[in-house]
Amino acid sequence: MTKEGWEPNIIGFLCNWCSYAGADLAGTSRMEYPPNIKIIRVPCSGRVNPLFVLKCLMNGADGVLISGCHIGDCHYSEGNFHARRRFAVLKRFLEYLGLDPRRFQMSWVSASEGDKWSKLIKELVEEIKTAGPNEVTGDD
Amino acid sequence: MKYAYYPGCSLHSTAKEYDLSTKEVAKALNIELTEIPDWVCCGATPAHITMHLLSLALPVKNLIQARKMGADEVVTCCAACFSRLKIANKFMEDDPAHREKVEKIVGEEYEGEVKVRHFLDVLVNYFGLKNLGERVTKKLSGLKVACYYGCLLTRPPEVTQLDDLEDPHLIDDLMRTIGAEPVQWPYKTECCGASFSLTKTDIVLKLSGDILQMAHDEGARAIVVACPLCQSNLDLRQDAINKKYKKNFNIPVFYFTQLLGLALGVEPGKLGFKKHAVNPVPLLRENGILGNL
Amino acid sequence: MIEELRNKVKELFASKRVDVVLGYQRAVDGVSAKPLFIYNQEDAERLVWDSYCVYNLACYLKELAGKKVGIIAKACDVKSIAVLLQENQWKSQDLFVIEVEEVKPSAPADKYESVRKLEAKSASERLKFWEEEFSRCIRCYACRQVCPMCYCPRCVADQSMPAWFSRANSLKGNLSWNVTRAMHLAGRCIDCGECERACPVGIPLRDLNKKIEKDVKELFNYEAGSSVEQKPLLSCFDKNDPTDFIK
Amino acid sequence: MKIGVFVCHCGTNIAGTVDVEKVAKAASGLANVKYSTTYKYMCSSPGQALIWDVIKEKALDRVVVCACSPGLHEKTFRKCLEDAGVNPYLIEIANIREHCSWVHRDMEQATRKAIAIVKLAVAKVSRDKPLEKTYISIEKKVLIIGGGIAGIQSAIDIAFAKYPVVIVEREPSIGGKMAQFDKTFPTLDCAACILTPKMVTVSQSKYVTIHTCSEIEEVSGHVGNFTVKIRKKARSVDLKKCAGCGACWNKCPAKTASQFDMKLGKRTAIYVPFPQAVPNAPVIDRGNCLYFKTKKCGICQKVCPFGAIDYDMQDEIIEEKFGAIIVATGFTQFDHSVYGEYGYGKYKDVITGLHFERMVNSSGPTGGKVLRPSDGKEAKDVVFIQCVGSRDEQKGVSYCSRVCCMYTAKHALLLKEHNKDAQAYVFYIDIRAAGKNYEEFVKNVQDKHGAVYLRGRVSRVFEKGGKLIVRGADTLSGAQIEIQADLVVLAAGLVAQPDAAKLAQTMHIPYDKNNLFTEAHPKLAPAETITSGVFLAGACQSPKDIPDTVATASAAAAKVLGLLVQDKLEREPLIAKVDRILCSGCKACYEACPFHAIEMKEIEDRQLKRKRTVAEVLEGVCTGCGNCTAVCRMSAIDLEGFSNRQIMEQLGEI
Repeated sequence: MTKEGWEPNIIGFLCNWCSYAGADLAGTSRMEYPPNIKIIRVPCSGRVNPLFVLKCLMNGADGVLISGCHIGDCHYSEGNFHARRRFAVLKRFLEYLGLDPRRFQMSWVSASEGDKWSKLIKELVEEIKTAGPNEVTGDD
Repeated sequence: MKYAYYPGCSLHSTAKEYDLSTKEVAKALNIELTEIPDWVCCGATPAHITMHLLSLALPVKNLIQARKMGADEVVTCCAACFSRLKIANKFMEDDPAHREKVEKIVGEEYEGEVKVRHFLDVLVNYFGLKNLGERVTKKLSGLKVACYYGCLLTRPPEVTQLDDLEDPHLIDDLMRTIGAEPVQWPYKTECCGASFSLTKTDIVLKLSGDILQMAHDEGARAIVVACPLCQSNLDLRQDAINKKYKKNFNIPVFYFTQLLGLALGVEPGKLGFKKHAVNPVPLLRENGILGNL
Repeated sequence: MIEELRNKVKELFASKRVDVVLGYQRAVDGVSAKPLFIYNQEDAERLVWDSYCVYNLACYLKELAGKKVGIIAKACDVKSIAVLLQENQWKSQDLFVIEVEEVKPSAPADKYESVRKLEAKSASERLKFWEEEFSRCIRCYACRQVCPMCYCPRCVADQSMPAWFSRANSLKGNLSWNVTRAMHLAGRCIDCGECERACPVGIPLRDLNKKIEKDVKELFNYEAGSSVEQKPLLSCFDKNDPTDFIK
Repeated sequence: MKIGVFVCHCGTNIAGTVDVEKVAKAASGLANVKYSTTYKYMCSSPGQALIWDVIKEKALDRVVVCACSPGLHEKTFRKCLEDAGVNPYLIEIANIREHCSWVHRDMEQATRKAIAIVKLAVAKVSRDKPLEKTYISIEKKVLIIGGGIAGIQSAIDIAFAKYPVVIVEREPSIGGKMAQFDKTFPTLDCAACILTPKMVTVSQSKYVTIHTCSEIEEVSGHVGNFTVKIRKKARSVDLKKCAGCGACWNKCPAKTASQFDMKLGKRTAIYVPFPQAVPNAPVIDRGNCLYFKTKKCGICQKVCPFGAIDYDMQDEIIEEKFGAIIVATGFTQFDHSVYGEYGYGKYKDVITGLHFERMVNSSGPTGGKVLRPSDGKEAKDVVFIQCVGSRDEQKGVSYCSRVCCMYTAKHALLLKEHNKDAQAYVFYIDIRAAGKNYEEFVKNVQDKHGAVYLRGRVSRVFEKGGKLIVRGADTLSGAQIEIQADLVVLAAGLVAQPDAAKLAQTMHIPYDKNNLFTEAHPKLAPAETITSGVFLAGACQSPKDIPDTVATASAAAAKVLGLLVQDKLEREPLIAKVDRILCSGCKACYEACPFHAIEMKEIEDRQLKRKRTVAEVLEGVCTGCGNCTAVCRMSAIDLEGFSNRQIMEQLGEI
């Protein structure tokens, strides 16, 4: 399955207040992790439209991560509750269509969890590596 | 009214009179109690302090037996049996992990579907005090009693769901219905020392002694209980308490079913008064409840 | 029964409470039924009601905004109307719902049987299954046109700034469209089945909708169209919503 | 479109791991990028000057800065653009330090990733739109809900800055719980002595209006422009006419228990709750007034020299506009009647802390004597039980009420002061005396005033022989203890007002499982709520003692003044916006907005020739979270700065 020299391409939607800051902290603390994730900064995990996730998967992303504040910590108080419900539905649905569950994941990472962020990405990259490249057949 | 009846070990031995009087009362009220065939010990305290799973599996075994006889409700009289059966049911209902383990042990599926009732509950809440009052043939007027509930009847409240946690009143209500006078006293749910009776008797002498003292101080002539261990500690140990603390208590300790039996006109000889350490007959005579036997 | 229905409709016109009433009439084949737009008392004579009246008449409400409408509604129409009221598409004073009892074939023992069967397959089998199904999609959007809930002024499928997904009749485009459609119906689809009936290539669209219907029932105890007062599924939350899928 | 890409070395922080020249070169090949360069420290003055120069020279209209996290210098570079005459919102930061050079070691990999990050930023900036800050007007008047010490303090601070304040208080007098207290810990000032002057200050301030016997009926609008309906309940006494002479209440024949004195004393049906009440005018308690009960009395009306009694007075609803609101509704005492072990509230001689406050107060119902309510005898042995309702997940609340340890210590001391022969026993779980001079105070009560502190819970209180037997555990000695007490004082915890949740819903502010109002941030915004323009003061947010209450009240006032001094309220333009043509009016966004920042508005659709409803964003209220955009199926609502086009453009580059 794995192509020669293939490296996972992962897109992360990170809320500005917790997860993005957590990823910043991983940087400030020089916590190394693999370079396979590209980050899209959003104000809140609640900003993420399910169609964004779909677009990523159709555009060849091997994995998509949505990361927000822990429950109760949302800067906007409720955004992550909405995101949780929304993506619980999407996740199950995509898996029903045959998507490998590893390809679409969600996490709560706080601004003080640089270590969690770096660990999370290491694991995520490993998981996607085992899952192999996302081969959506057909062209656009 | 039909129920499966779980007497438990005490009612077949030390608390025989509880068993006798319960059956007599049930008979008098046309409540059909059918003893669960081949029942085993509920595990009581020894099981749950040694092995949690065993303390669930034993009651469940009995409840499954009850289910097999087609019963959906089990009646028990012993406070410890009541507590253990209820706790087991709660685990089986709410905790799938425990349920799975217990089902493996007993080899059958069970989800807490057989309900457990204390005989008190059946009498007060199902048979009804009004109904009961109508069948009283002999009022126990003038008999001042302290109704004593002990630890297990109401605790833990989320499991037992029987009576007011801190100020239970089911036995008081019953006593009032049959004409006795329950005294207001604060020791309804104090501990009697329970199974320290054998291992550290001194503790029981102190705790049960305090209970007797309080009952006495508040003017009670007798104590009414719903637990075999409470009865045994208060009754059987009364002599030792008197000796140790230089007291002169002479307080009979009845099961509520015994007094109820008297009020319903059951022949006194069938209620097991002879099993008491503190002879209750003089008090009953004094109050005109018993004639000269 | 039918006379009673006709009289009810006539009464609506007589009291000038409606501009139009939606019902059913006999189709040209003389057996099946097709929708009927009733504009006056005489039209009411053409009304029929029997087990052939299957269409969800709530679909036609989209075109009748601004009018006062009477509608003959069986169970699924009633639910559709509940969603439309919940979503502010109609005001209850503009709708006169005449509820009728359905002459229903016995309901299947398990509504979600087909969904469960698919769920039981492996991920790759499911992917293969849906890829085959979606490869037939011709992007005619009949599923959208017929759906009572697809009332967006301009569907995202037709937008270009941004273009949410490919409009080409490619597998990616088809997959995207069908995922989008199903997600946009989450907590809203009342499973009237019109989309599947309308699909000219026979994609089992209801199995998409029902999957989400089943999930939201399991996850959030939510049922579309069960009350006008409930908040839209994805516009509300419960603090105890499942969280186990989140790292 | 002319995009400039500026790659920062950040010394070796970036350049040490990322080949910045290669990044700049790669960037120059991207669509619409007209210029790219690198510099050692882009955020330095010369770095900014470089950007300025290039913007001018190459007529750039958009900029990407590849540097550190946007949290650090996004504002710096926005300013730089603005100075160079470019709209400050036409910039994107590519975070190639925290998210790249600092977390990767391999230069080739890191460079490749940095280029990918720049691509995303260029894609996004190409869809950036020039945005203008928005401004909203401010009604320069403040509403304070609750006239306890918190509300009073906020009012004083705001009035001092000469802004008008309206206090809405539901009781007949302001003063709140503090007016009921005797002395205050740890200094033992008399509560009335320090509260009364403040009550007088607000009552005499020309900037403060006080509505007593009043409650909030409805709140609409948003920061700067709230519209509030206030229900003024019929007092039956005309405040304009009444002089507070006392003729009425001295003659009133109807007596009833005084709530102010915790029912330990009596008051008349027409009454002022306490002598220092503000306003100093009585109110008729219609439930107990003979005139209202039987229509046969009317004495107060007859004796009033000012004709101030008005039996026909009706409730009145007034509507006012406010720029900001301070919620200072305080707390209530935990109801201990759930504790069977303390007698379910049935023993007369088991009282609460607030009862004790009234008792030791020299103007209180017992004239300052500690008497048993059952028989009026002086209490000698008094047992205090702490944590009643507090720290009890089974019967009470899980939190610590924070003030009970201190007020109990104070009570123990006051007991001794009032009766030298008295003995205080205190059952406690832990002593929490964190505060200036608090620990010292408790120590003093133990050492100098002989209060006996027993660490343990009380298992039972019962009456025997005219005494209360208190049985508890002394966990330090491991012994069971029985005390024969004359009086038991329960340190009942502080809980939310019974109607707190309802008020929170009216105000659109969140509240927790205990119905305490939730601050915007537990550390960094303790006086704010997430509803902009609504602030919290005092114990309605969490139990607080008087110093903390006053501090939060002043904090809320400072926040409010910060708002009111603005001519117009500046709002970041990164907020939601509705495209009416695409909007179906389905209310998905309206329901999903955590801030109630969306209104449904009826518009005339000229094309359809009919009215229809669409969503509209309240610019002053929207915080830019974007939740609305994700629930909008027709993408009619979008978020400026993180728009669908911007993000989709980025996703096109992955």
